[in-house]
Amino acid sequence: MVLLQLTVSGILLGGIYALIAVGLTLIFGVMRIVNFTHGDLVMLGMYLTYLLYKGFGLDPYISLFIVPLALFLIGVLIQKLVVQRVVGRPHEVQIFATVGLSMMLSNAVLAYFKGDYRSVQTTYSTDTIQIGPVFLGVPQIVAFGISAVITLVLFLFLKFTYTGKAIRATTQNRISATLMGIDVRRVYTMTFAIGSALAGIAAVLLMPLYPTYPSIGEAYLLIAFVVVVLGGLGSIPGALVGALIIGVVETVSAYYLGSGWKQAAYFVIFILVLIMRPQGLFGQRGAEQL
Amino acid sequence: MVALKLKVERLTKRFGGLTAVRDVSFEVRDQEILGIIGPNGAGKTTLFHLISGFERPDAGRVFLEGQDITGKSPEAISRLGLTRTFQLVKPFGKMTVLENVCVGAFLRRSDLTDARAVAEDVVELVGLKPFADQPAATLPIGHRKRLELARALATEPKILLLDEVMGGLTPAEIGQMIDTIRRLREGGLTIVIIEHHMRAIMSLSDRVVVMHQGEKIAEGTPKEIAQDSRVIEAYFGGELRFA
Amino acid sequence: MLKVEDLNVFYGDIQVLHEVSIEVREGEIVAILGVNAAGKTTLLNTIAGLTKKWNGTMTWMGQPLHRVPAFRRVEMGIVLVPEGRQLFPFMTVLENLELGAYSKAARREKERSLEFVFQLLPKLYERRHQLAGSLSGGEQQMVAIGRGLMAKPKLLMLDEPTLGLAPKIVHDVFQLIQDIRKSGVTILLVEQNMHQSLQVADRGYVLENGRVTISGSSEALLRNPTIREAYLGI
Amino acid sequence: MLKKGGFVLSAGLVVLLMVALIYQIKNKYYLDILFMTFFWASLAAAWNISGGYAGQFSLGHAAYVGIGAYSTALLYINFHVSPWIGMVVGGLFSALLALFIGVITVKVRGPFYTLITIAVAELLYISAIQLKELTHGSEGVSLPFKPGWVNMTFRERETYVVLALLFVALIYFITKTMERRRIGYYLIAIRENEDAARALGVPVKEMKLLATVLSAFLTAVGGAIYAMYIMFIEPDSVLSFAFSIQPALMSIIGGLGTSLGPLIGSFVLSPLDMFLRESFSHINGLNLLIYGFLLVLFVLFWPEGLWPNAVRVYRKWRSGGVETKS
Amino acid sequence: DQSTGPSSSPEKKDPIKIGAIFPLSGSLALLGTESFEAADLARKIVNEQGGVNGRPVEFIKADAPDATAAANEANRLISKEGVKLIIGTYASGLALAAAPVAERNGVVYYELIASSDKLNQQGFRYVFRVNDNSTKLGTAAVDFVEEALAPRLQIEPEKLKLAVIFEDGAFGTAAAEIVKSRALQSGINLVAYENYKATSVDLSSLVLKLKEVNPDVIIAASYVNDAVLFQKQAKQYDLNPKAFIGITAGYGLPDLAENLGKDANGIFVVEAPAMVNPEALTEEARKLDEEFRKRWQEMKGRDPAGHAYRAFSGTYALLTQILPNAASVEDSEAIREALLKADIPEGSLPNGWGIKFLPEIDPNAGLNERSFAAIQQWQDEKLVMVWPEKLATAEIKDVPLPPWKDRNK
Ligand SMILES: Nc1ncnc2c1ncn2[C@@H]1O[C@H](COP(=O)(O)OP(=O)(O)OP(=O)(O)O)[C@@H](O)[C@H]1O
Ligand SMILES: Nc1ncnc2c1ncn2[C@@H]1O[C@H](COP(=O)(O)OP(=O)(O)OP(=O)(O)O)[C@@H](O)[C@H]1O
Ligand SMILES: CC(C)C[C@H](N)C(=O)O
Ligand SMILES: [Mg+2]
Ligand SMILES: [Mg+2]
Repeated sequence: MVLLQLTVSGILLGGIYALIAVGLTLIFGVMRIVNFTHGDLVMLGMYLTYLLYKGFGLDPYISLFIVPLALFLIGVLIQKLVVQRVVGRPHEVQIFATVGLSMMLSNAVLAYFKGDYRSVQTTYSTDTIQIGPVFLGVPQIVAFGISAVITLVLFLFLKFTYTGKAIRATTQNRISATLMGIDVRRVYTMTFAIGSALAGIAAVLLMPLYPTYPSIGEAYLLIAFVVVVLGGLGSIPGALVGALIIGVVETVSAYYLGSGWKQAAYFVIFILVLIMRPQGLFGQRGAEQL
Repeated sequence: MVALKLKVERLTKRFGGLTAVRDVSFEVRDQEILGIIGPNGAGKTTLFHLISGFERPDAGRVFLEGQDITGKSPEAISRLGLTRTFQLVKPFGKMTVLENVCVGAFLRRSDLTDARAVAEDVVELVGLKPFADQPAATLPIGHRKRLELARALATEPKILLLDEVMGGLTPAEIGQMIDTIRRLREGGLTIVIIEHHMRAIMSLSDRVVVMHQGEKIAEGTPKEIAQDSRVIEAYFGGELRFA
Repeated sequence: MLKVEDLNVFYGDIQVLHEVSIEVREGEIVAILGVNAAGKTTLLNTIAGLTKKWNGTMTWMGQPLHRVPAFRRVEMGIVLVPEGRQLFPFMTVLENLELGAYSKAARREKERSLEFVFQLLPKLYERRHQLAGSLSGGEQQMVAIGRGLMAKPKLLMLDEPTLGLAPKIVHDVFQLIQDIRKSGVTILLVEQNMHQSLQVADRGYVLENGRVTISGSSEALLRNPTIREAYLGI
Repeated sequence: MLKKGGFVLSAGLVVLLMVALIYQIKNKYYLDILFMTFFWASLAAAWNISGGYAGQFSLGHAAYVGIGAYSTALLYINFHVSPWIGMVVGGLFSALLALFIGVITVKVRGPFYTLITIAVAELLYISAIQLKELTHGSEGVSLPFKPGWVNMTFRERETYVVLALLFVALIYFITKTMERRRIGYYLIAIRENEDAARALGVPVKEMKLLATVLSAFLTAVGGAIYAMYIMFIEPDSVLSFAFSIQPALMSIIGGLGTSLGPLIGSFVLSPLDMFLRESFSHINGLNLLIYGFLLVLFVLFWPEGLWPNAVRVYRKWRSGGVETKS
Repeated sequence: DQSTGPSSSPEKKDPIKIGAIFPLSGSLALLGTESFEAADLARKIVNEQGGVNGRPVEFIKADAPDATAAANEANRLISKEGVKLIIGTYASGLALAAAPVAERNGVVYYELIASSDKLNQQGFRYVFRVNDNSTKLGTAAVDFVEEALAPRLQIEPEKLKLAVIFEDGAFGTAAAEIVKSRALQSGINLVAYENYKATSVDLSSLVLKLKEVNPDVIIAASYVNDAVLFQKQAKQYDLNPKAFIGITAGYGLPDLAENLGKDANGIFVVEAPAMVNPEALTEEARKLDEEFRKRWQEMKGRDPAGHAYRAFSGTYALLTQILPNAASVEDSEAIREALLKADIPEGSLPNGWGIKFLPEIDPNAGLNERSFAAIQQWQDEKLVMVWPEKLATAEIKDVPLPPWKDRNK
């Protein structure tokens, strides 16, 4: 019985991870920019949601139409000022440009907000639906639903639209993409901005559940990387499935091994998957070596 | 028996539903130059992968000087004296040309001074001397092919597998390259060479193996091959042409 | 149609092309010849907009190309089939070809272009669902050419298109080049296969150490004693 | 031969000179800065052997720092084993872990390798917290202050600084020697293209393992020196992501895969970090904001690193402005 | 060692420099900053009153986001700034790194907030702690369960089911361990003992596990983020203990109610006393307390919490009742003497503490035996003192804690 509840809780938790991971899979998985600012983008989104709530009394679900837009613009800015200049550079250069950027973002917020914990209180923050013996959190269900929809839309977008193909082509060979008439710079900007906007959506949906603070990005970053790699680089359905797996692994192992060990469980799974199936669960074989 | 350098026995390699190499056997004698020709996608490069240990065959064996080397790692095979080049060149981009070649030379020389000496000779031999100190990443395609050859030579192999090293060379340069390869053979090397350049293949090879859709469809002296109707049909497209 | 004057190109501080001037007129096949490292690829790349540091003038149909980024040039009809294939390895042959028709004008003609390409290169039809990265060297070269055609070029620049192709296909490619020209596309061709190139080309330029040293009609070049000795090895 | 002797001699002289200088510094704070700089330089240089030369971009070296520090500290306080021995034991444990990681990751490349190393370090961090009986958990291990050579504990800070200096010098010497030998060429070749390296007979697996194991061993020794200097270790310090990221960062800023790069990186970043903290922490996080900003600038404008850039500028200057094509 | 500062005969007006190490960036920044502000407020008030022996006090502020930085900064303060006295650091991990540096350099280290018992158990001569340690916090928690809750719940302590949950850092672990051993001594039924990472983004499994064992009382050592998260998820999964006790840190901060609203009500907090019953204070302490509350309200717009009281009280006593008695404030030996001599009765500090440091021979050398923890409760989204009675300003309410569906009605 507990196992059923744990699984359901884990799947719902996975839905939230998926939201963060889908953005990262676009930036890291598809475009191959190792982006250590992704967690901080979520953090910025959460603070924005908080400010809108505090300043204008906006319900987070209304901010859903504002925050992602703002994050989109922030994404454009980050891309133009920093990321564009490290595209095509070795991974280590990207890692450190984004690590530096991440330090800047979290400490700028710290300087301004002084590290206090901020959260929004909605009437539905702790609402639950009970189906038989199983409890389902309402904000979690909303997050899960949106995450599933986004995953589907993004998947179709990348697979079938010309823009989606242009994005994939750009990853695989930038020069050739240019020679096809693709505006590579714009593709990068778009992708990074969309990825950031997705982080924004995740942030909004997290806000009714979790408080935010300047260094919260770290907590999400590693999980997101784990999910993206587990699911298979650049695979959108992979990000969803990977997130659900991690979510369930987390709740189940936290229950049986103790909360202190739960991360250990998914790191072990992560390592095993990478060793035995480096392309991840849904990834294209060999594509991980681009 | 000693005269037999390389023996390939019924090699087969499948990729999913596609059989890239099917049941291919041939032998290479000491100091021989064996040419391999065949249309694009015939399985030539795959054959080299199988011999040099980069791919594991689904069936068949490879013998180097009588020793079974099937399934051995590329580095072990190279140590035993068989070195190959890559059709799609793989330079060590950030190293200079000379350093690239030194990596090869280190296989048999443990000291830097010795290795450099070997490398310098080889670089000169393939005509890359003026570029010796340039990072390999900046070389144009023709020079990269020469670099492939130079690195392989620096390992001082007994048998050398060359995969289209003449691509991108002008006719005059091809002439020089033919001379170089001849001299290498005279120096004691056994060579297997994949090339689409007919003049080169025909003038260099002692024997030629022709592949088509993964299978060996003919083997013989260049002359015999040039008259084989199946070869002409598959490879030359109905009429014989010498570029 | 395309006019390049006094072009200098640099990689960092190293100058690779020196005062190169060439011209391509509508409907022509023009060949660029030269030994390894002469700067042929660099010239094509610069026309396509891929090199960063250059000066001189380039005009396309009378319009200066100075400030036109590479991807715009494709829409203007300047299409390069690059050296070394440069496919999208984790996309299928079909997807590669479709991306060739990325620019707006080409996109409209996509279906017809596809048919044309498959007709010209039937091997590609057989392999259309295979990932481009797992094709043999020669097959990849065919995809590259096919992809270039999908872009509906006005000027098609081919950088060593027969590199690594079997004689049968080489012959087909040269045939193809002539067919393409007949369909109204102008061609700028870089080839090491001088004999055959000059047989299909109308005119040619010889690059040596980054400078144009000889130019003229194909017949003249084929007769030129320097060329016969240095390049044709006759 | 003569050249090599000359190198050893001149390096020895430089070290001696620096030791003499260290004893001239009267203010202990500068000794502290100097120690931290040498300490980070040693970690960076050790990291560089696998991360820079062999292209095994690890962001999990904290695991080795932690093993080195914990082995030394625990052996010392529980069994009175001299840190000099504990340090070697820690080094060997680290080497073993590195061997294990190396074996399981033979086929893993690029950012995936990096992510695995992060995961392994996290696993160790979690274990150090949870296995309280062994590690004292989050409360950490405090080392007693009992000065003496055997205890590797000194009253004068100069001794620690000299110790760290000698350690850096040792790693530099190892790297420099490697660079002129087969192994150096092989490691770089592997980094540039594994397949091509294998075709030339480079034993890729063994070389990578050798580099990682050596790097891990040296890093653990660095961790031991750190533990004996700070005299207090806890998972949040020696096993933190910072201990993984700083050495890599310094190598990159200084010049990846060069023998001098990591040292230069540390000589720029360590004092900078301490200076910023001293000068700008009146606003929370301002020092780190500036630090992050400078990192971004460094990476954007000198992506190959300070040392390779300096070399290039110097060459250009010497050849009279413009490089000419040969 | 003689360093750069003004040496031989200091002018009367020369400021007295004291090093102040706190985590001002990184994950501990929130509480670190607030603690520094409280200490700094004490300094300002003292300076307004004419300083120490007529000399103003100056803090040299140092940021220590992690243990390495704490040690480095202690080094800097001592060697470069020449301070003879360091205050800090709020977090146990930082205190344990900074204190040995001070000790080795013969500089006095005066801890205001950090709780790890270990700080006083290493035989240090120069390390003092004015505040309550983990033992005092844990003991107070269990005492409260035994003496106040068990009777009210009408459960024998031996039958009472207790669950302990704690963040896995130095603070949580140390506090939980004490609770555990004290509970076992009292024969209380320990049904769960679970740790988790303070940065967790999900605690549902922990909640479910507790639900399975259905404890009467839960004791938690948490920071803010995890405290808020736990309570929200406890509500979602309808986990209903009869009483909930948080140990200082997260549960003792106004941030808890800011983030939980009414859902915070009813939670007990083991905390350094704050806003105690004025009856329990000396006349002087009462006045100072009023001043502190007023100034803090002006500064922060809210009441000071336990750790702010710790920092303020400890600093104020140091500057007004200890340093003035030192033969020289430029000599750490003299400062140490003054600290050991101090004998300030309970009720003299604004939070009701007194000061008497344990002598060097004691296993807890340097620990203030007159600091203690007390119990507060969240009532109407505010923290009020409820136990022990002497300090209490309000009655204990909501025992047993109503189930979630009936709360806030
Ligand atoms: N990894 C792979 N996965 C799937 N198919 C492959 C793979 N490698 C090669 N092939 C297929 O195997 C066939 C043989 O390829 P190979 O590279 O050996 O040809 P080749 O004779 O060298 O051709 P070319 O002259 O064009 O270089 C080709 O059809 C190719 O598409
Ligand atoms: N990225 C680069 N950086 C520095 N130098 C370069 C770079 N690319 C090419 N070069 C140099 O420019 C010169 C011309 O190269 P280019 O590729 O244009 O020659 P090419 O005539 O196309 O030769 P090939 O026939 O071998 O393809 C060569 O000397 C080459 O080393
Ligand atoms: C909040 C404080 C009372 C305890 C502090 N967090 C420590 O680490 O000791
Ligand atoms: Mg091939
Ligand atoms: Mg070229």
